[in-house]
Order: sequence, then structure tokens, then C-alpha cells
Amino acid sequence: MLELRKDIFADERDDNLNEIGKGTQRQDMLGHVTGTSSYFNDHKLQGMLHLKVVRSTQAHARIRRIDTAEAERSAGVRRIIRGTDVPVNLNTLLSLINFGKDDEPSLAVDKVRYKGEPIVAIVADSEREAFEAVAKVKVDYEPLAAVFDVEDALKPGAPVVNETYPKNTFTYHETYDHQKLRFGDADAALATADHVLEQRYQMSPIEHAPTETNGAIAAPDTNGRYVVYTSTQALFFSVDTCAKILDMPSNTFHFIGGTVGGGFGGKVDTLTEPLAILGAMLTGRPVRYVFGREEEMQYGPPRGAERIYIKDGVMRDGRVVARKIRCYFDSGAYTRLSSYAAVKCAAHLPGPYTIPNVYGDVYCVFTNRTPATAMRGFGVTAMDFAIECQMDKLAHLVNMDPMEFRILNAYRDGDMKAHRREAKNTALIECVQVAAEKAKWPLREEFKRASSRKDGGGSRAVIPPTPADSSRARPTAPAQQRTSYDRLPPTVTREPPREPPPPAPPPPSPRPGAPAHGATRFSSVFGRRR
Amino acid sequence: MPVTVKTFASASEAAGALSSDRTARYLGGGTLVMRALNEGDVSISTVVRAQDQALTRIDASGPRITLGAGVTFARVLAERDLGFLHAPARSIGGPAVRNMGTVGGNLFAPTPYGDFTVALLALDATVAVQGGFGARDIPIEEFLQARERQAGTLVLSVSCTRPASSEAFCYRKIARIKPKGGSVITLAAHLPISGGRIAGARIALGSMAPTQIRARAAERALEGRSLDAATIAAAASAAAEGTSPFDNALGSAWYRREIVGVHLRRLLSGQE
Amino acid sequence: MSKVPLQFRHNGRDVAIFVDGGTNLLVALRELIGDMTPKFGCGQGGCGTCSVLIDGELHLSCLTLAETVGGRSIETLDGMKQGPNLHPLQRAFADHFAAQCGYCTPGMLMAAKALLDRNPSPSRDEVIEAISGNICRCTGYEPIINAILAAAGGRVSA
Amino acid sequence: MTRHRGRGIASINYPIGMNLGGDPSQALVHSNPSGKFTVALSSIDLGQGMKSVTRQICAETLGVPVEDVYVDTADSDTGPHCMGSFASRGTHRVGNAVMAAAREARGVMMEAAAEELEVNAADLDTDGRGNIHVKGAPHRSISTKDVAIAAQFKQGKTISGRGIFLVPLSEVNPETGEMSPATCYAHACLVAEVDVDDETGEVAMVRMDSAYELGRALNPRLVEQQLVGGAWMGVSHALYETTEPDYPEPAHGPRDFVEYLMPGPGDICPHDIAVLERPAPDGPFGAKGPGEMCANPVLPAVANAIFNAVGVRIDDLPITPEKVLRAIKAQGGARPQARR
Repeated sequence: MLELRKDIFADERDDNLNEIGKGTQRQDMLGHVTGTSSYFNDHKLQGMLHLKVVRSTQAHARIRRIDTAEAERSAGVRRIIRGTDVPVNLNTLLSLINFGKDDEPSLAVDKVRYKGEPIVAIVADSEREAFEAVAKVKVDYEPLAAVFDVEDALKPGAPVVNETYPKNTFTYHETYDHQKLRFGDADAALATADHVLEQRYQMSPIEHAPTETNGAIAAPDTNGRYVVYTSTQALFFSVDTCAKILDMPSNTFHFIGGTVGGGFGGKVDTLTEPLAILGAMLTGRPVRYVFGREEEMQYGPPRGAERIYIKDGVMRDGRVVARKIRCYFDSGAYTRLSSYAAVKCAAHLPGPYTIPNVYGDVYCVFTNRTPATAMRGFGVTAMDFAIECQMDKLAHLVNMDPMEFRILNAYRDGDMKAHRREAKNTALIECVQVAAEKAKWPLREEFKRASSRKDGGGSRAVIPPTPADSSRARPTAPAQQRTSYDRLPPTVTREPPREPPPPAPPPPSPRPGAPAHGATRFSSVFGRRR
Repeated sequence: MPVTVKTFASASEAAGALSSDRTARYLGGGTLVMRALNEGDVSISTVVRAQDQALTRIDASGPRITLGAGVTFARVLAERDLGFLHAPARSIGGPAVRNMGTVGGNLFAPTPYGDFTVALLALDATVAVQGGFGARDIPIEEFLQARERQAGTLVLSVSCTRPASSEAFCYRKIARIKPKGGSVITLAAHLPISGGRIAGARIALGSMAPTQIRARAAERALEGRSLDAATIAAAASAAAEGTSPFDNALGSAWYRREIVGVHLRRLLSGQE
Repeated sequence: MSKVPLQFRHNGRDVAIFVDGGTNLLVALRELIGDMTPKFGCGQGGCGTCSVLIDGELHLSCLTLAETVGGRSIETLDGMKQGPNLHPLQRAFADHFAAQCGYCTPGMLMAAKALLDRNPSPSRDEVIEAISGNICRCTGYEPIINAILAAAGGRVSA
Repeated sequence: MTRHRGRGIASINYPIGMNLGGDPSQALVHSNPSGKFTVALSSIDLGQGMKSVTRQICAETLGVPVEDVYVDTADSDTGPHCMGSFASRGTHRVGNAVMAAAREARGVMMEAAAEELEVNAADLDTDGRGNIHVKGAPHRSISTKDVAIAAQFKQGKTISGRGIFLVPLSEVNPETGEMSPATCYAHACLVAEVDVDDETGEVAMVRMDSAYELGRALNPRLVEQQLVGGAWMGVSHALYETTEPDYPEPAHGPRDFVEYLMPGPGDICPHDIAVLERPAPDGPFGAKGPGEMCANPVLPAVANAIFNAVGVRIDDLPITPEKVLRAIKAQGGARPQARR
């Protein structure tokens, strides 16, 4: 049951609208209830072939030999695709926005880094014949020690999962092995807090489980083009990723999608389109590559698991005065999007509360696990679990009502957030008040009267003095800003010569939102800029 | 190569085809064999079917009931005289699976499936099988212990004696998901009462060992006693004895051992 | 190559096709007949997106060997409309916003139809039982349950 | 007494629009000569209602009935650039792009109408029912259909518009984490009520009460879909889901919908929701995005409710019966906390 509380924030809204705010029927509902909504797999193409992949049985191994001789002779097989057949067999998704290094092959060549990694693709007349040929491919592995725990992966001597990142951590700003957040002096505040509580939290890896599995159908079209029916939830991400992997102009491809049987983040990774198109290119026939359910569950990318340590200082009166967080994202064997989530997670600290001293270290860690990817609430869901369990424990510790404890610490308009931007348009307090009302949870009068629009700012708007890390890593020269849309000609070296590193910048303390003239600034997306 | 489908008029012909071809699997309701084919199990090259009326016969009129191996759970549920088997039949799958899955196939379903078989084990059922050399009856316990070696034989039917009263037999499947979920553990108890005392107690458990097994220690705790709180408590504390539960996606061996007694107690004392 | 001839009724119309050995009914309906309303969700019997009625009974088409339906009557969502009009269940699903991605909807509707064809006034628990073999990842089931109850009670828009 | 009831709460906020910006979406809007509009996008409808909400945004901005607008997505030959539907970009980024495109198309439509009515375009308004009239003089009006015909065949104008919405890329300071991750935030608070069985560790949901602040509920029925379904997913994450039950040990991974656990239709509970609307200055009609954030408060609220019921803290997800039972045994039995 849903109730619209039009009475709250009414003075900030114009509700005199025609179409907005109406519960209009979905444009696609008639299609859904008649079964005529057209998903990628609802296209019947003449002479369609079927693609299946041979997946690694090992979590971490060197590939000594791949023997496809018997599979090639298997009935109905049209084409066997190996890593060497993939034009650009190394990619990372966010290379499209020039973030991170290419670290993942479409088909493994010399090494497998997770159980289920694709090694060989088989294109055959029928699914059955593709399965029969898959069973005939022999892969000779030399097993390597594997690492599955994020903290084990950071220990000295841990197996190197992905040689692109030999320390088993994603590299930020070409230097840093994690994303930092520094706001005030958390250690000093912890030393003077009435109570200190340190806890460990663990998120689980989670399958998106859309009822439609990942898949694509690619078919040769007229004039040398390829039409691709796809379940992607990221159309141009997929178009441009295919253009890069297949080394073709992006307008060679005509992608058609937009009606997808659930995604939740699990259809961003462009898992099936490149091989389906390559299959169509190599056979001249339509090719379908669709995940089975077990493939989707075990080898489709999950929501990555995060391990989170929180150390909080709280005063007897209920004010949280310091929050120190260490978080490890389990990226699995390749980067995909976890590097990005870690930055989003750092920005989310310390949750929707005004805490004067915040310290965060967020790592993106490689393990011999199915690569993780985005999922609903990416980078935040696990942190919210940790923070809100922690808030409950803190309220218990100081013997406060957990609702009132949250209102007391809630951020309000005008407060300075830990990522050094002013809080605006906040509404946490009102949500707590209304939820309390709904649940018939008694709040004391002063907490019922609290408002996101009152009592913020002032001393709460100040960026506190923030000590610099003693062992600060020295940033290197800027990488040239490049995206897939202004790719350099292939003759130009991809690694521009490096200048000597400039001295580390002083800890900035600008006014909120003020431009930092002359300061060296960094972007996690586009590298460094001036 | 496409799969070859061989359809026979009689069960014995089908059994012959099955025993002479190692790549052949018998197609009952499809929930096991068709799934295997869909998932690319290339060890199956031949699918054997039989259109023998005997396989779908239900004989529920007398004290001993017989269910053809091809009887679906939906048909068990539709048969008023099989009321004692309705709880186990209803615990299988959703409605579509109950319209397809068969009593015979359930005997071969690996964990976390095979719940109906737990009930049959508690009821001391007999399994009629047709091998290459003719038909024979096997006690269900023996059948399950040798299940891996039964691949070349065809189950024709199962039969068991109807419980003396509706109170004498009870069944419960513990699942995480409601109303349809895989078994964490499954329990069935047949406790005939004679002169106020339990005589011939049989307790069967699913997911407490690689195949469905009897909880013999719990049976001993019940045998010859009246079904009171103390007896139930004794049976509950002995429930895990002799079992060999495992870890799977639905629960760990530790958890199964911890809760089997709790659920046996609740089952026998009629608690939710 | 041995293809097997197969005839059955598909939404009230006789159809004849040739299938490969081992072909399941879902593939036969989608790829040989062109009825795309039953969906592939798992091939394992776990999701119900491929649900169809065979002689009025709910079945999973992905677990049905196609050649076993010779001479039988198959109903899919493609045949649910009553002439140009939506079936009351279809209207109720729309009224209750009981579809988001829409992928489970064909199977849900067939499961609901199987229920109401036999039990026109089900309880909430009976509705829950009827859709228990169908996975929906979007809606949380509540609007689907409400839609089926509304259709049963005749509470649907015109 | 083996079952104990408890309540727990959580409150959260969520950044709307792709983290750090720098990733715009585009939209094209055009009318055919009958005054019916098509929106071309490359965004994806995964069920969240992208096609429907952008349709309403377009109709509102144009000032025409929603029936006169159809959203066509996603065809890479005809749709303008959109990276994808993720990171709460749909309503905020794509919605704003559609608004911009519709505004431009509306401008042409009003110019064409002005020419027909022989007035200044600034003096015209739409009635939202398919007519354009002179402000204060509703009888001096022309239908959008007639305007479209005139624009096409008489005036030689295309009633069309292009839209892009870019939140400029934020830089990130590697030492301090200073950055502009998002331009607006949605908020929520949720109360979960559970029953915990202290002999088996099983947790059953009893009810949920919540308040979600979303800037503006562009379509309350679509919002309800997201919040009800999203909270269900939150329960699922809290109590059931994992691809690796023994994480970090990679064993016993589920392979099907029996082994992969999600609450069934018999596990759901009543959920009473309030929606608050504090418009975001840069949201389309103030809207933020409800789709992603709605699951997040459920996980900790359920964990906190379990503590309230039996006194154990489970900090590892999912909170399986096994973990609850182990913790209860470790503390020597259930310790119900103060009833709330």
C-alpha cells in the first residue's frame, strides 16, 4: 500500500501538472500481458547457429594446451573460435571512459583466473551438437595456487590473480591501491570519544537472477553490417565494447534491444554480444549465444561481496564523533565495474549523517572468483547494511532509541559532507519521522519537531583540519585524456612519456564548491587534469 | 547427433531397450531427463518411453495400495483414497511439476529432490522393477541403497500398506522457501499404535544422508512406548544418530543435525 | 537424420511440424511454430516462464518432450485473448501493474488460468500455491496475487 | 516460547545519477503530421518503466496528452547516444534529456501555432488535451494536429527537438576523496518486523513500514512497483541470497532456482509505504530515482529486528537460519530485547 504524503515539503513543489504525478498505465503493459513484448530471443532467423563456450574447470591455472581436433570433427560444428581469433582479445569495460587498464580476454589463452572462464567457443547447427563438441574439447591445465579471500589476496606472497594488477588491487590515479576519504581527524576524535565500537561486516555475492538470462543473436545484415538483438541494459556500452573487441567501426553494428527480461545490473557487462557477432562474421550465418541458467548463476557476474570494518566513536549524548572505515570489494578475477563502485562507496561515507571526523579506505581487490559487476544499489547496498547495523549498535550502546539516535545524527541542509560538498535537499529526518508514524513507533516531541531544513550549516558547514597521511604516495604525471570517441591513431604509442612527478599537493581546505585554482586535481574517470 | 527417442507399447520392451544401451535413459515425467538434455548432458543419446497402461495405474481400493511408476503427483492428489500421501505429493514442486513429475522418477531424484520417496520409505514400500531378466519386487530401502546400480532397470510401480489410521502417518518437508522450496530436511513417520503402544515405528529422513534413510535410533526410542512427551523427546534427541548429512546450497551438515530433532519433535507432537 | 512428424492443436488450430529427437515443446513452439509467448528461463523446471496448458493442465514446455504431445491440445498466452478482447486475467494483471519486465508474465498468466479454470473462487493461499512454480524477480509477487484474486472476483476493468 | 518478535529500523540516502557524472544521455523527439510524437532513445526498459516515465515527461513538457506520445527504444541506428540504464540514471539523466528535447520541440510547435493563429508564440499555451490556445482566450485555439499539418505542409517546419543532459565530470582528489559524486540524493527509512524461531534460527517477515523520499513520484504506480518489488529484493538479500553459501570458500554454488534462494509468494509480508517528495533542483520535475535505493534499508532493518527479537547480531549476509541458530546457541539462548 502506498500513500503520497503531499503535505510534506509542499512549499517546495508545484503540483499543478497534467501528466506528471498520474498513475498512468505503462506503455508496455499491453505487450506484457499479451506476450507480444519482444525480447532479444524472440527473433526467429533463418539458418540460425548456436554458440556454446568451453569453460574453465579450474579456479586458477596455466593453460598448457587446448586440443580441439576431436571437436572440430564433431557433427554439426561450423566453427571453433579460440582466443587468437578475437581481434582485440583484451579489454576492460570502463576503457570506454578511459578508466582502468585492459585486463580481461574474451577467450582465455594462456591462463584461466576463475572457474568458468570461457576458453573456446563452438558454433554449431544445433544446441545439442554444440554441447557434444564442447564435451570433446580437451584443455590441459597446470593448476596454480588460488586465492579467494580479499584480505588473503593482499598478503605478501599471495598468488597473483591478474598480471595487469600484480598487487591484486586496482590502481587509482595510476598510483594508489585504494580510494581514500579524509575529513577531519578521526584518530584524535576516537581517542576522546566516550565509546569506541569496531565491527566487521560481510556482504554476500549475489546473483541478479533475471528471469531472462543474458544473451544475444547476431546476424549478417545487408551492406556488410551486422544486426544484433541483445539483452543488454547498456546499449552503447555494448556497441562500443564490441567495436573495440572486434576492431570494427561502431556503425557496422545495428543493435536492437530495449525490452529486457530483468537486469538489476547483470546485463551491463556485454558478455555475449562480441562472441555472437564474431561467430556470425566467421560463419556468415545468424548466431545465438544465450546463457543457460547454471551459467547465469555461477559464471554470470554477481554483485561483488564487500568486507567492511567500521570503527566509530560515540559520545554518551548520542553524537557520533568519528567514523573510520576500511572496505574491500571482491572484484573477482577481473575489474569489470568494481573499481568504479569503490569510488562511489568512498563518496557515500559516512552514510546520511553529519559526523565531523571521517576516514575511509576502499579497496578493489582481485581474487580467483567469477568477476563481480554492478547490481541495484551498487557500491552502497553493503555499506548501508554495515553502517545501519552499526548505528543500531551505537544507539544500544548509549541507550538511545534507534529512531531518535538517527534523527540526532542525521545530515541537514547546509552541513558539510565528508566528500566536501554541502548537503542540500536533504530529507532523512522526515523519512524517519514518517516511518515512525507509520509503524506507530513513539518519538519524543523534540525529535518530532526536528527538520532537515533547520539547525544545519553554521559550524556544521566547516571542513575540519585534516591531517595528511604520513606515508603519502606520490602521484605521477597525468595520463593523456582519451576516450573511445577520440581514440588515438594506432600508430601512436598508447603510453605517453611521463614527466617527473610534481610535489604532493598540500591538504586542500577550500570553501565548499569553490574552484581550486592551480591545485592539481584528479579524476577517477578520466585520469588527472589540471 | 539428435537424441533417438524409442517408444514402446510395453514396459518389458522398454526395460529391454534400457538395459541394452548404456546411453539410454527412461523418460518419465521429464523433470529429470529433459532437464539433463536441456543442460547439455551428452551422455544421454537415447530416450526410452513406454506407453504401457500399467505404468499409470493406481490401485487404492484395498489395504495395500499400488501406484504405477508413471503416476503423477497431481493424480495422487486427485485420489481421495490416497489422502495419507497428499502431504508428500503436495510438497513436490509447483503445480506444473506435480502435473509432470512421477512417483517412479522421484525414486531417482537426487538431493535436494526426492521428497515423496521419504514418505514411501517410512511406509516400507516395495518397488517393482523390470530388468533385462524379468520383473521382481525390492524393498525400498534396498532399492535406494543400490540406486546408482539401478540405471538399467525400469521401475514399474511402488506399493505399500495403507496406514492403519490417519494419525499413524505424518510427513513434513522443511524448506526455506514457501510454499515451494527445496528440502533442507524432510521427515516422514509411520507409527502404528497397538494397545496404546507404538509397534513397528518407521521414521524416514530426506537430506540427512546421500539418499533417503531411516532414523533407526529414533525408531528404537519410540518402539513399544506410548507416544507421550517423554517418548517424543527421546526420539528427537536420537534423530540425528546414524545419519550422515552433508553441506549444500540449502544448509550445512551441522545445521541439519541441529534441527532434525527439533522438527521431529514438532512433527510427532503436532506443533507447527 | 530422422525428423519426427508431429501434429497437435495449438490454441485451437491444428498444426503439423517435424521435430528432431529430443526437441522440447518450448523449442517446438517458439522455433518451429513461431509462438514466442512461452519463454526460456532456465530449462530446469525451476522458473515457470515456459508454462503452457496441455489438455488444460499446467505443464512446463521446456521439460516436455515435443513428440509426447501428438494429438493433444496446447494453450499458450498467444491464445488467451477472447477474440479482440483481453481475458479478464490479462485485464487484471494490467489493472494491478502486475508486470514490470514482463518476462515471467506469460507463465504467470498460464498458471493463473490453470487455477481459475478449475477453481473460479480461489483463496489467497490457493493463488499463492498456484503460482509457486513461477519465479518473478521484479514485483515481489504481491500485485500478481492481487491481480489473480481480482480476476477471480470479477473485479477488473472493462 | 520458541518464536520471538522484534522490530528494527534503518535509514539511508542514495546518490542519484551515475557516479561522478561525465556521462550524458540523449533524446530525440519529433512529431508526425498528425501531431503524434515519437521519442527516440537508446535507454533500456528492464522492467523499471523507462518507456513509460519518459513518455509522461515528454507529454507534460510538450503539453499534450500522454496518448499522443510513444517512446521507441533502443535501436542504435535511430536512437541517440545513451550508455545504459544503470546507476539510477534513467529518471534523472534520461528524463532530463527527454525534457530538453521536448522543450525544443514544443518551441517549434508553439511557433507554428502562432503563425496559424497570427499571434505571438509567447502568448500561447497548451491545454494538455491536444489544443493550443491564446492565454486568457481559450476560444482562440488550434489543435496540435492542425499545427502539425500546417508545420509540415504549409510552413515547412519540423516539430522536433534534441536533448542531452550532462552532469559534468567530477574530479576526485586521491588524498582526501573530495568529489561531486551526485547532484541529488533520495532518502528512506524502513521499519522491519520479524519473528525468529530460537530452536531453528528461522526468520519470518511479519510486516514492513517505510517512508521513501524521491523528489517527485512521476508516476505513483511505477514508484509503487519499484518500492514493493525492491523491498522484496531487500528481504531476499537480507535472509536468502548468495551465489557462494560458504563464502569466501567457493563451494556449493547454487545452479538453479531451487538451490538459489529467494522468498516465494508465501514468504511475503504486508508493506505500508509513504512517499515524500522534496523536489531535486536538477531532477525532471524534481524527480530523483527510486529503483536502486529501495532495497537498501531492508537489509539492515531486518538484521536489527533480529537483534531486537533474540539478542543476536548477524553481521554476515545472508542471515541464514544457521547463522542465527549458531549465534543463539553461542549466547546461551534467545535474549529478547525491549519490545518496540
